[in-house]
Amino acid sequence: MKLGFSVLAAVCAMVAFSALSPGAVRADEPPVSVGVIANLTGSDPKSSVDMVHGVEMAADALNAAGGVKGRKIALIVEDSEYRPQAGIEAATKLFDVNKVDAAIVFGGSSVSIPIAELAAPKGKILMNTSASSAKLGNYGGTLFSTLPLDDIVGQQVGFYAASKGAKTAAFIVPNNTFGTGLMESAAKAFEEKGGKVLRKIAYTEGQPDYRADLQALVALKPDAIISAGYGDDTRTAFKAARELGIDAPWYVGYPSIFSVENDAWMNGKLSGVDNGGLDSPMGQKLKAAAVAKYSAEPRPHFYYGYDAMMLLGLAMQKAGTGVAAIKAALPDVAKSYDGATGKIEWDARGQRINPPMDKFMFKDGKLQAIAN
Amino acid sequence: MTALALSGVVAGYGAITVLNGVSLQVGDGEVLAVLGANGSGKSTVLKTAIGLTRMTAGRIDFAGQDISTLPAHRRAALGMGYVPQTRNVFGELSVADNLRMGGYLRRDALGPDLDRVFTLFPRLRERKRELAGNLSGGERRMLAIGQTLLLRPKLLLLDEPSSDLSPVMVGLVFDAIRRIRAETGIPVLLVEQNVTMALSLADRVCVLVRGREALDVAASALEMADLQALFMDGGVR
Amino acid sequence: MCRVIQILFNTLIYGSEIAIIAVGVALSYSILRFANFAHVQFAVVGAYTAFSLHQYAGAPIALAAVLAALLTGLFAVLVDWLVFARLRNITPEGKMIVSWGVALFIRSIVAAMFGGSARVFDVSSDTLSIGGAFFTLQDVIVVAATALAMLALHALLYRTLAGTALRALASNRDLAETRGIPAARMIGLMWFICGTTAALGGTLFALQTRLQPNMDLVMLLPVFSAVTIGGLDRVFGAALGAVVLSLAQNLLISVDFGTLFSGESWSVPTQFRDFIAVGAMVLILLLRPRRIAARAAG
Amino acid sequence: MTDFIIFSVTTIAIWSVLGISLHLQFGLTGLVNFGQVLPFAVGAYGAGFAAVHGLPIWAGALIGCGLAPLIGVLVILPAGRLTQDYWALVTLGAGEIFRLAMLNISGIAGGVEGASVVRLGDRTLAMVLALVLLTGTALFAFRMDRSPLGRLLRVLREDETLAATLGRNPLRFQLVVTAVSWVMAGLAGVLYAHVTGYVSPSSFMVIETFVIWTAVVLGGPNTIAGVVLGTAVVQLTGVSTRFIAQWSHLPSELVANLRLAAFGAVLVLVFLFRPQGVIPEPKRRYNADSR
Repeated sequence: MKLGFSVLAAVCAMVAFSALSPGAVRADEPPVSVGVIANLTGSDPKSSVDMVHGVEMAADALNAAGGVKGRKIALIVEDSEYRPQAGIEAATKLFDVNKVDAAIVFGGSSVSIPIAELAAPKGKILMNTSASSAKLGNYGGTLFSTLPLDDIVGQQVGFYAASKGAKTAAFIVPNNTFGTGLMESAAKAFEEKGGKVLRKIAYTEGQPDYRADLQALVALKPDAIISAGYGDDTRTAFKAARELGIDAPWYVGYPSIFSVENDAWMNGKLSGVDNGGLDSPMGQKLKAAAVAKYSAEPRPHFYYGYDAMMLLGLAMQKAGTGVAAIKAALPDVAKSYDGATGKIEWDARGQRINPPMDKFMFKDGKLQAIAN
Repeated sequence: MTALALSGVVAGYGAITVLNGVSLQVGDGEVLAVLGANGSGKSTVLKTAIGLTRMTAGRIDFAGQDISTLPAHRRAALGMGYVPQTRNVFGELSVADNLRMGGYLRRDALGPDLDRVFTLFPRLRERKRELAGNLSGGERRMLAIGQTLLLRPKLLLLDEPSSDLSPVMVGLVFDAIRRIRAETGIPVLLVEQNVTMALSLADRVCVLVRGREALDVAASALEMADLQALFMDGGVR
Repeated sequence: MCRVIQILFNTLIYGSEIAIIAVGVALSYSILRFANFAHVQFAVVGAYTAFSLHQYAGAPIALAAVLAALLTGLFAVLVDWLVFARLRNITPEGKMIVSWGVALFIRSIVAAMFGGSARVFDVSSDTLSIGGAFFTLQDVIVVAATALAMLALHALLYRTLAGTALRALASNRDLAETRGIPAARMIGLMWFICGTTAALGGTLFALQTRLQPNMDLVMLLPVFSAVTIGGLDRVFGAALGAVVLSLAQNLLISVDFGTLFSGESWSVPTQFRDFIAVGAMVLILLLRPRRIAARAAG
Repeated sequence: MTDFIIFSVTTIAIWSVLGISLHLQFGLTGLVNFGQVLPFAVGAYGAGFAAVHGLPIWAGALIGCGLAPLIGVLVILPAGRLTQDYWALVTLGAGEIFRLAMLNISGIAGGVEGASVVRLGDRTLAMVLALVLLTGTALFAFRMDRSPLGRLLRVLREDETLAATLGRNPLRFQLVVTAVSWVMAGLAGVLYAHVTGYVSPSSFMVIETFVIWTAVVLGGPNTIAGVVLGTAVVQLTGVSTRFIAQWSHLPSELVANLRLAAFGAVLVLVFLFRPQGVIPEPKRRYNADSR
């Protein structure tokens, strides 16, 4: 019942929203279209939907402030099904039929890279909010990431674990580009500091339990577990570790996307490196707004989506529409933009440099920022 | 009074038509033997009577009502007991379970009838726990007949009870059929290849040629020459 | 030693989760002669129903699970009535393709209703330990519930008239009908059993992990692998197949082959779990085709 | 708009080749292949392997198209001993085994990461190549259909025992058909890799096989025109729902799910109401002696 209600409410909200926007532009020009490509279906669309919410929130804010040079921003959201083929289809439609200048993309590298391949020769702009494969650095100039690449976060996690006195570590990550990428850079950093990697476990996502995967750690008794992963799988992995009596502390990349399984057991045991800014006043304000609008606390991709849309909007505001103008303006507007994910600065590859990295610890039932 | 009457029945499997307008009657307490060459549609007559084929025209009456459109299990409920020639037992079920399935429709206890079946076929009692799939061909035939009897049928449809059996076994099976007849007087529609055995039991004989009855006479009036002609050239005299 | 016990525990737990879903695939195959890809969807529907009853209607989990199982049983009957009953006479391959369409349809509708995000049952369970091997109360419940369901199913199929009739139908459809067994109604019963067991399995699966519309894809391969190992049309063979598969998976990724042979520690990486499941399925099909072909023909 | 049309035509052409490949196996010999994505993946991974290991493009194409029929022969061998549905499970499993191997063995073509390959920059050229491939396979399949072999295969499909009594070993012909059709699918895979510019395991999930099946079943599995039409309808249904989503203003997540539901429904409805497909197989009479 409650469910039907929320669907109904969502439909009403969308209808109301869409009815409003043409009304506002009736006087002058058509709205500026911005594309969004995300896996709304397929495996684990949770973070993806959050990202879309972030984009919506930013677009609303921009529109409330008068839009881009008097034109409203209209979002066109397309599904990638987490399939490369559907992702390419979505991108082609956005670029070619809807004639958008820029698209904000969520999706693993298997979807993002083909889309980047498509966008680069067309000269279109892509805002990457999720894929963290180093391969995405090959599209400098057309692709901008609001999410720091795995190697930066991974390295920080590796150093962090070593700094806590861990001599041996085991790795538990999902078997995807994100997981294995972060694992490799964290392992390298950890070994650099004299640590020893006991075991690397890359699990298949979505399994009912990871007990068998974690089994070996019982005997190995690592000082630390270094990990990364999306919410539901991490929850299952924690459960397996707890059930197997593996008591080592967890040092993780992006703890904010983790789901904790047992608050008491996890208390003080989980800490990690995450993108900075989430705890900033800006981040806090956004969080409150998101909770009010979507009645759920947003996960990090919400902020990456928000920043991506905001930057695009500001760049268009500054330089007007037109791909070349936006591209040129993007790094500039970023300089003065206080992002929800901290200060945003891009290198030539369109990847973030010196992203603020904060450390968080799970304590008293929630993640809390801790001193470096 | 007829127990079973087929009138102008056209039936077959899928797109293939096998019976091209068969009409025949089984009288009360009568044994009608259906003879015919291979492929003349003998077995199809039985399958159509019990409702396992696709019937496109004609009418079947049993126990005073039109059963043409009833599914097989409803015909069984009316008292038609069908003993197929092949695939005549539930191979994955024990002999005991096979017999239980014979009495599926009955609400009363099977006990006394089971005893009758075991007296008729003592072999079945010995092999009660065995899977029916492990029985010999003869034992399966016995089980199939026994199973059918538990239905307390008002009419028996027997499909080539002698086929693929050793002469000794054929004797056993036909003896059993005779005993059933003697005890119950139940009408039988018998399809047979073994003309001698069939004639030893039949009151009347019907010969099928290409899916149509070509001859219908009392068994005593049957002339071997006619029969042979029908078997050999399939011609109607 | 405790490693061995732990492996056995893990085998039993994962095996149970798969087994209870797999039996239905075998049951429907034995009677209707096609591999029903939509079967795992009943598990998804059952799990979501149980979740809704528990979370929104406030039913205790056990009650929610039982109610959801019964409702899903009816749902399976409905699906049959709408689709499969109308297609009884097409080829087995055709039915397999149709079942895929049904699966896709149900999955998408579930996703549209509940959203693609995962949901979790709000249960926590404590760790127990026997001889150095760890498991949780939830595991015990999963294994016990599966065992109970198996016993109930066995009693139904082997001790009741209706169950024997179902087996008779599987063995020889035409003969069963001529014995007065109403095939259509029995097939309805069969779908009900399939829906019920799958829903129970899905709920247990979700209790252990989470709910997601595409959890069917996670279960599909191990379930079909288990059924194939046991022989597609053997109900309890499927359950045994699930345990065998689970044992193979747990053994292969737990045993340190490196230490066994050369001293350097090396095990099969755990991401090969699915690989083992699919590999086992294909291997069984390739190694024992004669028996399978013979049974399918007879 | 033109680019989008070019893209759609290219996609339809490539998937039509896969459909025709499936048509040859299923429509002609009745083989139920639930792993049609396998030769497609093998072709694409040929290109991926070449790219990762610094081999020229033609070498990748050769590897892809050479390996596809070889694997096809391996997969078809048990078909002689298994019933159709069991064999279908073998093909399903074989496709997954290949995908999981590519996913977990990073040395071949990037593992989880996938592999970048040379992308055909000229989209019109890509479309023309796809259309040429489609025309080629269609003509070939058409010839095969009408050849004495094709006629024999149809007899085989209808009645294996009859075929056996004709003194022909069905497996031998199934082998020939599979090898030929898997080369086609392999070629489609190579082309797909170079059109996309990237090869990754997630392009070759089980679901792709069923997209192809939906198209083939929808169009009518026994005619080549039907296959192409079915593929076009499936692709355009997918595309059109994107526009419906945009115009209807329903939540995109909801529309996305309903689109997939529509695919499932189409598949079921076709079986229920038009089992012969949109374009049915023309009735032909065969004389068993006219071989």
